[in-house]
Formats: sequence, structure tokens, C-alpha cells
Amino acid sequence: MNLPLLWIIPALPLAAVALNLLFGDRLGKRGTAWLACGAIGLAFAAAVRAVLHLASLPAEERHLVEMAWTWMRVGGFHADVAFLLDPLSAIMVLVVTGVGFLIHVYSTGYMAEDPSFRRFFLYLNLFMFAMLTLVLADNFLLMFVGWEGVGLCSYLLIGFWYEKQSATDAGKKAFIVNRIGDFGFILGLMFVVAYTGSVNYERVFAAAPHVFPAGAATLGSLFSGAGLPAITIATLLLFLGATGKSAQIPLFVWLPDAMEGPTPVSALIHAATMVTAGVYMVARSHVLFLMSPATLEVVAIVGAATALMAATIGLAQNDIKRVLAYSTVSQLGYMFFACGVGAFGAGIFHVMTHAFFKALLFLGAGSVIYGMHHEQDMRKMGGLASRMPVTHATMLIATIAIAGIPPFAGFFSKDEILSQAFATGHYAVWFAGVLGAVLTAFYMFRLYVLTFRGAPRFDEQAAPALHDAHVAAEHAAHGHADAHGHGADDHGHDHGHGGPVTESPWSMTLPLSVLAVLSVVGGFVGMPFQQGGHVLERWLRPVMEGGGVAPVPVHELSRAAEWGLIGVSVAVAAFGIFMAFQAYLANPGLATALRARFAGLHHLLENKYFVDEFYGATVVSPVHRFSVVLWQFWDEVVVDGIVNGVGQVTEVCSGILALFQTGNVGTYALFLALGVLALFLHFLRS
Amino acid sequence: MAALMNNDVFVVALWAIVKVAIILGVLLGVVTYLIFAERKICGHMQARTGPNRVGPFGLLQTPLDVLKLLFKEEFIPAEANKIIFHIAPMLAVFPAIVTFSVIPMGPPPMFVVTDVNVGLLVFLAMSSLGVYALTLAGWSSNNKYALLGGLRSSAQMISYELAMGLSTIPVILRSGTLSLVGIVDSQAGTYLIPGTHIPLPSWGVFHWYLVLPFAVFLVCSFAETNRAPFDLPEAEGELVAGFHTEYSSMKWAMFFLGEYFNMIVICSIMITMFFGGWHGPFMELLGPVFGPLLGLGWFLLKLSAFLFFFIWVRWTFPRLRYDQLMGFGWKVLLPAAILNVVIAAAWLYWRAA
Amino acid sequence: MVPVLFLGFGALLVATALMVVLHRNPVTSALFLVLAFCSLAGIYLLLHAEFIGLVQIIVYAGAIMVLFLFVIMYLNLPHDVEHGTHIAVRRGIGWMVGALMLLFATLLMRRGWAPGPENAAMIGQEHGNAAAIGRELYSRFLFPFEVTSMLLLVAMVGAIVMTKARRPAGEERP
Amino acid sequence: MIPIGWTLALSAAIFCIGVVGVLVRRNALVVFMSIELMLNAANLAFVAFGQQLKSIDGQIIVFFVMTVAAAEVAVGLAIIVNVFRLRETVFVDEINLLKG
Repeated sequence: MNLPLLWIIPALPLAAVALNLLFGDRLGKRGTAWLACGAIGLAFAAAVRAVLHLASLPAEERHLVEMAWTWMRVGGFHADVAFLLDPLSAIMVLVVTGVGFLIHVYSTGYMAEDPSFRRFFLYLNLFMFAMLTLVLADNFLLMFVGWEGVGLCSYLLIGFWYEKQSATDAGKKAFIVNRIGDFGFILGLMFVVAYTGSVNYERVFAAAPHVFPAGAATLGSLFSGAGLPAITIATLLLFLGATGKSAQIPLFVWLPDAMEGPTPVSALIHAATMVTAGVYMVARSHVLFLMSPATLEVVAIVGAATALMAATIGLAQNDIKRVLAYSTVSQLGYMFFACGVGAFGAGIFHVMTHAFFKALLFLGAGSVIYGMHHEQDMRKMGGLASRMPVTHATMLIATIAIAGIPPFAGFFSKDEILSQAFATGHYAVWFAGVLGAVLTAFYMFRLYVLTFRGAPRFDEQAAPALHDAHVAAEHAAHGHADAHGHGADDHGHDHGHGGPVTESPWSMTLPLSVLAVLSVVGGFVGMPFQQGGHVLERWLRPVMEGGGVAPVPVHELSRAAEWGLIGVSVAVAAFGIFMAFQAYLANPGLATALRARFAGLHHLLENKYFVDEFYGATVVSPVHRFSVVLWQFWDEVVVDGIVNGVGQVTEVCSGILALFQTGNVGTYALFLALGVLALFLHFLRS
Repeated sequence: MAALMNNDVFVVALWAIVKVAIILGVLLGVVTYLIFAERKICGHMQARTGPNRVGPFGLLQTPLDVLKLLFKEEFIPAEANKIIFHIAPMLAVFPAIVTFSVIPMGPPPMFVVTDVNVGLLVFLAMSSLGVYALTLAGWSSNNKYALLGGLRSSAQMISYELAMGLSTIPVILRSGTLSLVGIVDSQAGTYLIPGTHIPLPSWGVFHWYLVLPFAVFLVCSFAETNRAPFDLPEAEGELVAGFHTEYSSMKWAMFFLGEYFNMIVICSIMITMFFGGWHGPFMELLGPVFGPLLGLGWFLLKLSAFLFFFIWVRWTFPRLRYDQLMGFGWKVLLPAAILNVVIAAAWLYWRAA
Repeated sequence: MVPVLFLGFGALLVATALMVVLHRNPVTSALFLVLAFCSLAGIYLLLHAEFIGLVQIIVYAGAIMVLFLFVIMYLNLPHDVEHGTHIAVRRGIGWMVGALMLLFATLLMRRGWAPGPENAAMIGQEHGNAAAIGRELYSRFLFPFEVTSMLLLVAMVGAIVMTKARRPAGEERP
Repeated sequence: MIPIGWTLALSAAIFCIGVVGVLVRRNALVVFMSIELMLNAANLAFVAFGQQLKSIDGQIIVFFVMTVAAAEVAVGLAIIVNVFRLRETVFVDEINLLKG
């Protein structure tokens, strides 16, 4: 089998974008859908082919680099546009293309009513291109290109319904917050380049242990800032970038708002793929991180804190998508503290499984919202199980998976993370993880129960009226495609808008089923208790053990201990689930009682710890005031003053000089002749 | 006197003066009877007999006309630019006469006034000066028709000079010199048509790559001499009499003189370039004294043939329209001439290689 | 005899050039200029530059000046009216500058001249320098020659485009 | 053989006359003619020097100058004609659109 054409994988979506731009208006919705999905499908096929080829190689040779062209060559520094396929990027590329394909298919159904159908798929394909570039890049610079590309696409897609103020605001927020992270990423990149003189992964990781001055910084020295080694700064900056992209403390605020975008976007970008880019980046440059234990500590703590915090917030949200958003944040937190405790493999594992069930959850939620005529408030749902059997079943699977009940995918990855944390002696982090697990199980099942079980809390007969009222409301609140897709009255939707709540079309349920299957079996690659680690571990080993950096010390756990841990996590998950059923199904009084008891806490959680307000007070408004000063003083007075001054000076001077510009040729000729005379004189005197 | 005779510069100058005097005298006579011939010929072409009253066969007609013109009252329009009005007719005659100084009318050195090594250029220069006569005449006589005629003539002559000059280049390429004598020498003798045994005089026109140049040159020569069908500067139908509307008596005669001089000159040049000049059969037989004379005879014979041809054309063809004239000059003759140059150059190069 | 001719032609040249500048009637100036060019051609002949001399007549007298005359007549220009103080002042200045320049030039030329590099013999004098010039043009000066041809072409096109009669707006140029 | 001094003096004189013409006259056409005079003065100098140095190059330069002059005149006259069409004048001191 010849070299796998790596470049074709990102090229396909790009080609789709180009075609869509050029001929989109002639293709019509069907054509556009086929084009977009076809491109991604082919990309998926190509990825599978490439990965198979990779797998066919012996373990230590699993490192395919495909040079497209030399991008820039400045002195000693040079960067290529080259693609790298190794076990790590293989997993990512498979997840991205596979889940991406499913979500594309789903979108064809979900967005069917949207007038700017074409634009949606344009952005979606563009995002796929950027994401694949990010994943397949073989150097940090190209990765950064993809990094920025996905950022742009996420901005475009969050603000997809740009006639809605909240959407555009959310888009801007996402973009700006990401910029902060990207800034950190750039700085970290500069550090790396400055020390290793290269951006290519191989060279960087090969050079890093030698060029970076040794000297492990402890957590303490971070705060004292005394004698901080370059590697720590570099990795911290890179991690800042990761927090931006992957919505970790302190930069997680944009992700919940990002739910303003269409649900498939939330599923693809803000659950499955883009937000995991940070994790991927950290895992990719694990060599650097391993060289700086302090950073690892930071990563672990931030991850755990995020996991816990987001989970707690998730408890009190009522918007179905927001709950999922916060659960995403918390799951990302898990991934990060997996990386933090040195279990990069586990982190990637969780990325994969999470991609499956979280995508499934979002798509299911989308299906629910679709069926509920764009109702997102869980308090207005309930009892959908009978009406949307497929959605219900798949959602249930996903919920169990995320809650971490064996043998579903979520269990394996989460359990591995926790056990790793325990094994490496991060007990506090481990405890936080466990606590997070309880909460996760609780709020996820709260979501499930509120949505599917119990008595319906919506008036089906009054649905049209409700809907019509709702359409008006949507404009202000979370109005969707059809808010402008059709006016107040035309209900020409194939799923009978305002009619009884029904199951979604196959184009939406099919991906749900596939993802459900994946979230069931997806975890088996990580089956524990195998000699020499489980499949995924062995697959990733060539990458993770590349670079002569000692991994985080792990004192081997006894079989009993492992069972114990498993038991604990299963138990806590079960407890959470039980509590959820109790509180929201068996005796609803409990929930209200709890809410009454901890009113203050609930208020705090409902308002997401006032983080937004905090940032608003501490960052946004000072910056705003400062920029006002800049505008009114610096720009209008100083800069404009200089500019106008230059202009006036020029005007005056030219006014003087213009006296010579009589416009009379004779005068010019006279001056010329006088000049000649002067020359003559000069020669005569010399 | 003897000292003078030994001073060769003086001798050359003397000879030149003598020859010029002869040529002038002869030319004046020739022109007089050329006009007579023209009237006769056109008469017969139009089925009349032409002048036949004055003297035997009307032979005295034109000399007496000249006499009449000499004694006629001279009229100078008001507001005319006197000086230029006077100069213009002379300018009509003078370039033609100058050109005669370089035309070999017979075997040198006897029948050549001077042999300058850029004779052809002299001819071109003089013909380009010929413009002034008409232009200035038209302008100075302060008359719309005259001015129009002058403008026309200047535009027309400049346009056709280009084609004419270009059409001489193949000849120069062939003979490799600008001297008219040299050009004539290069056409001496005969050559066999390739593949046959038919001898041809190796005159220019008998070489295939010089036929088209000859055609172009011929047409241009009509335009240069302002003769029908290119006589737009004096198109009596549109401009009363064109540039010489206001001219009368001897000045008017001068223009005629100039026209016929130019005609003779251009015919001689054509003969020199394309018809072997004074070359012709039987010259060797007559020996060193009479042979040259015969050469002169050949030259005059060819000349008269050409002059007849000119007259013939004048009374045969209708006048062109002005735009036709320009279009023809720029869009047909000029490209044709350029084509000639390329073809001839390529052919000669190929033959030399 | 040659020096005599030179002096004669030179005097004629200077006189006619002066007349060009002095005469108020553009047509007369043009004619004097023609005369000047002809005498210059004569001087060229005396300097053994026959080719240049005759090209001078053909190009300048035969083409360029005719063009001038044509334009003057086409514009139908009268005598130039040149009165008024500032014109007088300018005339004064002009003549002064000219005189100064001539003075300086003569002063400069009065100085010693460094003898330039002398070629062994004037190239191709034997059969007219036309041949020599042609040889040089097509060998050493081939590129400038071609460039000049291009220049002429451009100038021709430009002149045609510029003097094309304007059409009323809206109507397209063919 | 003519001494080069004479020729140069002559060319200098012609050139200065040309300068005077450019400075004194207001008729664009005459100014143009004066420029031609200067060009020819330069040509004369070239030929003279070529003669002095026994080199043909002088005459070749003159040849080029003539060509350029022809081009220049073609364009220049076209410009003058256009100016006349627009402003009904050929007096250079009445055409001062570029007055600063």
C-alpha cells in the first residue's frame, strides 16, 4: 500500500468549500448537502485508509510525515506545510472525520428549514478543513493555523443567526476570549522557537530536553515567580492557549454562551472536536509538559477545579443545552487533569469517548428541541420518552455513558483517569474527580428525567398557539432558524411545526443510533486489566514514550486497589443517578426543598458563580474605560493632532513652494537655463 | 588660364556647370514639347486632333503659349504672403533640377553630372522638398481652395514618400550601393531565366523580387508628381484649381514646369532603378565614342516611353477620392512595400548563403 | 574651397536660426528653420557625413518641418502678438541668458582639449559612410536600433490616438 | 579639413539661439522649433567630435537623435493640436493649468 495521501484529508473539505462558494447557488439544498456530506465522508474514508496503513506498520515506525511544500524559510528557521500521521493524530483524525460526518448528516435534517442552509455548510466544511489541519499538522505553526481557523469558524457558526443580538454577542465573546488563549499560545510558541529554533514537533521534542535549562519549578515558585525556568513559562503559556480553546478556568466563560449557535454546531465544535483541541495540543507536546512538573500541577488543579465547578453549575441550569455545555466544560476538565497527572493517553481516551457520547447528547438534545419546536427549557418538557423513542433510547445510552456506568464508554475513560490520578498520588485531585463524577451523574440524569420521564409539562393541543407566541418570543430569546425561516404562521415543515411532538426524521435519528452504538462499545478499546496495558495504551505508546523524558512516576496499584477504585466510581455514579430519580421523579418535593434549603448556594450556581459579572467588573469595564481614554485622548487628540499637523505643515510648505510652480513653461525653461548657467560657472571655476 | 585648367576642382566645377546648362536648356525645350505631346495624345484619346493650327501640325502651339504666359499680367491676391507667394513656384522647379545632377543619363563620366555615393538619397531628399512648393503656394495665396489644396498635397506627398522610399530598398539591397551609377552598373548584361536558355537583360524589373517594388514605386510616382489619378491638390472639380488657383502668368507656368520636371525626374529614376538605366543592346558594337551616345539614346527612348505611359494614365483613370487616396497609401502600398523589403532581404540572404 | 563653403553655410545657418527666433510669423519661422536644416545638411556634407546630411534633409526638412507647417496651417495661426511689459522683460532676460550661455560656452571651449582615443582609420570611408553606418547600426547598435523602432511605433500610435477627433460622450470609439 | 573649433563654435551658437528661442517666444510651435534647433546643434557637435576622433559613432548617435526627434515631434504636435482644440491658444504663457 503506497503512502496514504494525507493531504487529501483536509483538502477534501476545502474543495467542498470552494465548490460551494463557486456553484453553491446552483446546487440547491440537496446538492449542497450532498456536496458537504460527501466531502466529509470521503475525508473519513481517506482517514480510515491512512490509519489502516499506519496500523499495518510495526509500532516504532508508526510515524508518517507527508511534506506538501515548504512554507517559509527565513534564515535558520523554516516551516513546512507538512502533515503528520501518528497514533495520536490518527485517533483525532478518525474522531473528527467520523463524528463530523455523522453531524453533517444530522445537520442536513436539522437545518433543512434554514434559508442560509448553504452558508451553514460552507462554514461547517471550512471548520472541518481547519480542524483537520490542526490535527494533522506536523509542526506547531501549521497547527496554529488550524487553531486560528477553528476559532474563526466557531465564531462564524456561533453567530450564525447574526440577526440575533445574543448570537452575535456570544460569537464575539467566544472570539475575544479565544484571542486571549491564542495570545498565550503564540507566546509559548515563540518561547519554543526561541529555544529549539524550530517548530517541527520532532525537532522540538528531540531538542527540548537539551536546550531548556533544567531546574524543576515547584508550585510554590510559580507564585513567588522566583527563578522560573523557561520551560515552565513556555508550557504555562501553551496551557493558557489550551484553556482558551478548551474552555477551562479561567477562560471557560465563552462556551456556555456558544450554545447560541445551531445545535449541530454545539455538538461538532463545542463538544466533540474543537474544544478538545487544547487537550490534543497538550498531549501532543507532552514532552514539554513532562519536563515541567509545576505546569503539570497547574494543569491538574485547573482541570479538576473546572470539572468540579462546571459540574456544580450544571446542577442549576434549566436550559437543556446549557446543562450540556457545562457538562462539556467539566468533562474537558477531566481530560485536563488526566494530562495533569501525566495520563495523556487516558486524556485522549476520554476525548474519544466524550466525543461520542457528548456529540450524541447534543444531537439528541437537538432532536428534542427540534421536536419541541425550539423549546429549550427543560421545565417545559417531560414525558418525551414515548413520543421520541429513538431519541429517548439514544439519549439514555449517552447519559449512562457520561455518568460512568460500565460497560458504557464513559466509564472506562473516566475510571482510567481517576485511577491514574490516584496512582500518581494526586489524592485531592482524585477526590475532586470523584465528587465531579457524582455531580455529573446527578445533573445528567436530572436532565434525562426532566426531559423524557414524568408527565409532559407542555400543552400539546395549544402547541400551535404556543408556538406562534413562541416564534415572537424566539426573536428576542433563543429564536432559531425558522424564526426567520418562516414567519409567524406558515407551518410548512415536514415535521409539522406546532403539531404533536413527534420523532425526528431519519437523517437525524440515524446519526443518533450510530453514535449510540459507539458510546456503548467505544470504551472497550480501553478495557483494563490487560497485560501491557489496554489496546489504546499500546496504540499510543510509540507517541507517548517518544522523547527521552521520564513520565510522571506511577506506583503500581494492586489489582484490589483498582477494583476498589472502580467500585467507588461506579458507586458514586449510581448514587448520583439514584438521587436524580429521587429528586425529580419519585418525590419532586425533594428538589424544591433542597433548593429552598440552599437558596443562596442555588442562586450562586444558577448565576454560574457570577464569573461573567466578575470578569465584567475586573477585566471588561476597566479595559473599556481605558480604551475610551485612548480613543478620546490618545487617538482624537494626539494621533489626529499629529496627522492633521503633518497635513497643515505640508500645506504651508507647499503653499510656499507652489509659488515656483507658475504653470508657465517659459518660467520653467528659464530656471532650467539658469541651472545650466550655474553648471557652466562651476566648470569654469574648477 | 592653364593654371586654372590644372586645378582639377575648377575643372570639375566647370564641367558640372556646362552639363547643368545643357540639361537645363534641353529640359526647357523638352517640357515645352512634352506639354504639346500631352495635348496631342489626349486629343487623340478623346477622338479629336488636338492643337493643329499654329505652325505645322500645331508644333508652335506650346512655345507660343509659353511666350503668352511670359507676357501675361501677374496678379497677386491681397492679404497674400508676398515673399512666400513668390518663392513657392521656384521651389516647385528647383528640387527637380537638383535631382538631375545625380541621374546617369548615359555611360559615366560623360553623361553624368556628378556621381555622389548617396545619389538615391539625394533623389529622395529632393522629392521630399517638393512638398513645400505646393503647400506654401496653397497657404501663401490666402485662399481657402488653395489652402485646402496645399494641405492635401502635403499630406499626400508625405504619405506616399514612405511607400516610395521603402520600395527603393530592395533595389539598394540588390545593388549594394546608394549611388545611382552603381545601381545602373549592377543591371548591366543579361542573365538566363533559370531552367531555360532565354536570356533576359538583368534589369531590376526582370528580377521577380523587384516587380512588386516597381509597381509600388510606379503608383507612388504618380502621387509624388500630383498627376492623375492622384492630382487631388489641384482637383478642379472640388478646389477651383487647388494650390495654384491664385497663380497666373509665369509663376503658374513654373508650376507646370515643376510638374513636368518632376515627371521626367521620376521616370528617369524609375528607369535607373528598374530598367537598367542607359543599358541596352548593341552598345559594344559602336565602340567607345558612339556606344555611349547609343546609351544616351536608350535612356531617352525608355524615358519617352515612360512619359507616354504617364500621359496615357492621366487621361485614362478617374481621380481618387481623398480618403481612398490616404487609405490606399497607408493600408495597401505601405504594407506592400514593407513586405517587399522583407521578401527581397530574405531572398537575397538565402541566395548569398 | 571647403572652408569657404563651411563659412558660407555656417553664416547662413546662424542667420536663418536667428530668423527662426526673431520672426513673428510661425510659418516664416518654420521656413527659415527648413533653410537652416538644409544649410546644416550642407555642413554635414562638408564634414564627410553624406548619409547624415541627406537623412537630415529627408527627415527634418522633408518630414518634420512639413509636419510643422501642416499643423500651423491646420491651426491657421496668425502673427504672434508679443507686446506688453512682462513679455518684453522676459525677452530681455532670455536674450541675456542666451548671451551669457554663449559666452560661457566659448570660454569653456577656449580651454585645452584632451585628445580623445583615435581610431586607426575612419571606418568604411571608401564606399560612402552609409555602408559603414549601416554596418554599425546592425552590429554594435542593433539593440538601440530596435528600441528606437519601437519608440517610433509608440509615438505614431500615441499621436494618432491623441489627435483622434473626440466623439460626443456615450458614443463608443470604434 | 575644417578645424573642430569652428564646428563647435557654430553648434554652440545654434544651441544658444535655440535657448533664446525657447525663453523668448510664447508660441508653442516656435518653442518647439527652437528645441529642434538645439537638438541639431547637439547633432552638429556629435558629428564634429566623431570627425575629430575618426569614429563613425558620432554620426550613429546623430541618426538616433533624429529618430527620437521625429517621434518627439509627432507626439508634441499632437499634444499642441489637442491643447489648441481645448483652449483655443498655442501660447505657452496662456496655458498654465498646472499653476500651483
